[in-house]
Amino acid sequence: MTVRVQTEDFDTGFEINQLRNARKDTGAVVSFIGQVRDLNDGDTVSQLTLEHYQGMTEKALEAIVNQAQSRWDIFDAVVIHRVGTLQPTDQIVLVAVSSAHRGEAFKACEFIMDYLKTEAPFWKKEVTNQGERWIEAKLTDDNARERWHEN
Amino acid sequence: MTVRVQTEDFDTGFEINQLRNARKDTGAVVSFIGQVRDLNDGDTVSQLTLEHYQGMTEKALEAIVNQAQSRWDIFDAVVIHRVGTLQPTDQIVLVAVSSAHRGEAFKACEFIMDYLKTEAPFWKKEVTNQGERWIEAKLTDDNARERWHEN
Amino acid sequence: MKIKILYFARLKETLKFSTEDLELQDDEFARTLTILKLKAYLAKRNDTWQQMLMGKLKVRGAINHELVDDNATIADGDEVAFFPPVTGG
Amino acid sequence: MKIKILYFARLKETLKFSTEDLELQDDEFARTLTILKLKAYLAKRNDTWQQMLMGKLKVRGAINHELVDDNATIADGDEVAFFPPVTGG
Repeated sequence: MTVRVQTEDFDTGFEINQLRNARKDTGAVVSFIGQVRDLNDGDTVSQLTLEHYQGMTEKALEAIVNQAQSRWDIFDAVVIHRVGTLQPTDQIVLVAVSSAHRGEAFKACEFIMDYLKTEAPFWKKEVTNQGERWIEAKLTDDNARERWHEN
Repeated sequence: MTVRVQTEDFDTGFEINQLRNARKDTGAVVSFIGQVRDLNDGDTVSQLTLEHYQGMTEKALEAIVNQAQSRWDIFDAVVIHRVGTLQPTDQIVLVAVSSAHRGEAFKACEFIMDYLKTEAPFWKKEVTNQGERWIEAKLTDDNARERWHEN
Repeated sequence: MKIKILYFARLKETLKFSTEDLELQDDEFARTLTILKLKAYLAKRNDTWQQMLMGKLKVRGAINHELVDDNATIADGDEVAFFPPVTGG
Repeated sequence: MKIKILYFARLKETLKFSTEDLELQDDEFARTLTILKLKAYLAKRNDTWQQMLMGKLKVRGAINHELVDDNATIADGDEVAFFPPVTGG
């Protein structure tokens, strides 16, 4: 498992290839990249700052990946999350999961993202044409996480 | 939309970055990579040959992406599928989808893969320690596609 | 009536045909030709054809690059293809 | 009893505190300290604290890097954190 919290950008192709080549019985790699949008709630975004709880963040991410590994038959997972000040189209987060078959990798990757959104201690503040503001947590993110309790 | 059938390998990082940077309101890119496993049905695989129906393949893939675009609010999609002779850990297929939010991109990407597996005219023949054999279609792939009719 | 037929994967390999042009008399049979009827017609060639097209093997058909079912009608000039269930991805 | 408290995001910004060490008398209150009790205790400092910790804002708590609910018990030496619902990803 790889979990990193960093200010630097990451190289998605490199990370995915590492996962791909780690095991010759890997058949599927599913990845998610989240990036800064230039638009949020109808306002133009010029900058996004990510704060986190150093010391807890990595532990929370590792706990989420461990949960995914216990629920699905996956080989490995990489989670990289950036902090600090970012601009529109900058990458924020990469989650990549490898497995023998695609179904498990898709589920585990989406599960990790849904839990990361609701349980990993990151907070976003954006600069828009309306001024600075903290981004509010979304009910849709809570709902996305709740789905995973059903099955 | 980008749909390509080719013998050459592809650069996942490049393709994903193209999608990421095409629109500044892109918030999510979900991608799937399928690759040759060194193991299938318990036998060691040394080589895989992919045949396809030139003329129909691209049309079938485009129809699948069009369906995904009509069902989910996605921005763009890339599908690259290799044909010819491949070795274990060689990449076979890339499906990458961009959207504003992650839920739509996850669903569309998995939908495209499930339909590709059951409707795009590709056939795999593998060389194993038991000799050469055509890979049989899997019932689990039919079931994976059927899920999408329910909702 | 003239059609083109393509064979893929296991079918191509066993029948030793990848493509053929078929000319049929313009009679009732040709005018009501379906995928199933064409399979049955080709199956009469010999045991191998019978086995491959009307045997246990599941054979899917396409007309002019569109997947179709056994009842789909074939018209003059069509490109028909026969192949096993697909296994890409 | 000594605990460390951390504040994040909007809480940190408004309270103008990112971290503090809090010493409490080792009495009944301290021995039965929960997240909710600690919030109420801190809220007495002034209106801003009251508003941020016991107002409309949803405040989540963590003890020693684990998300917990309002009833979780706090022990001597614990690191407690208060923050708004998370918004990463």
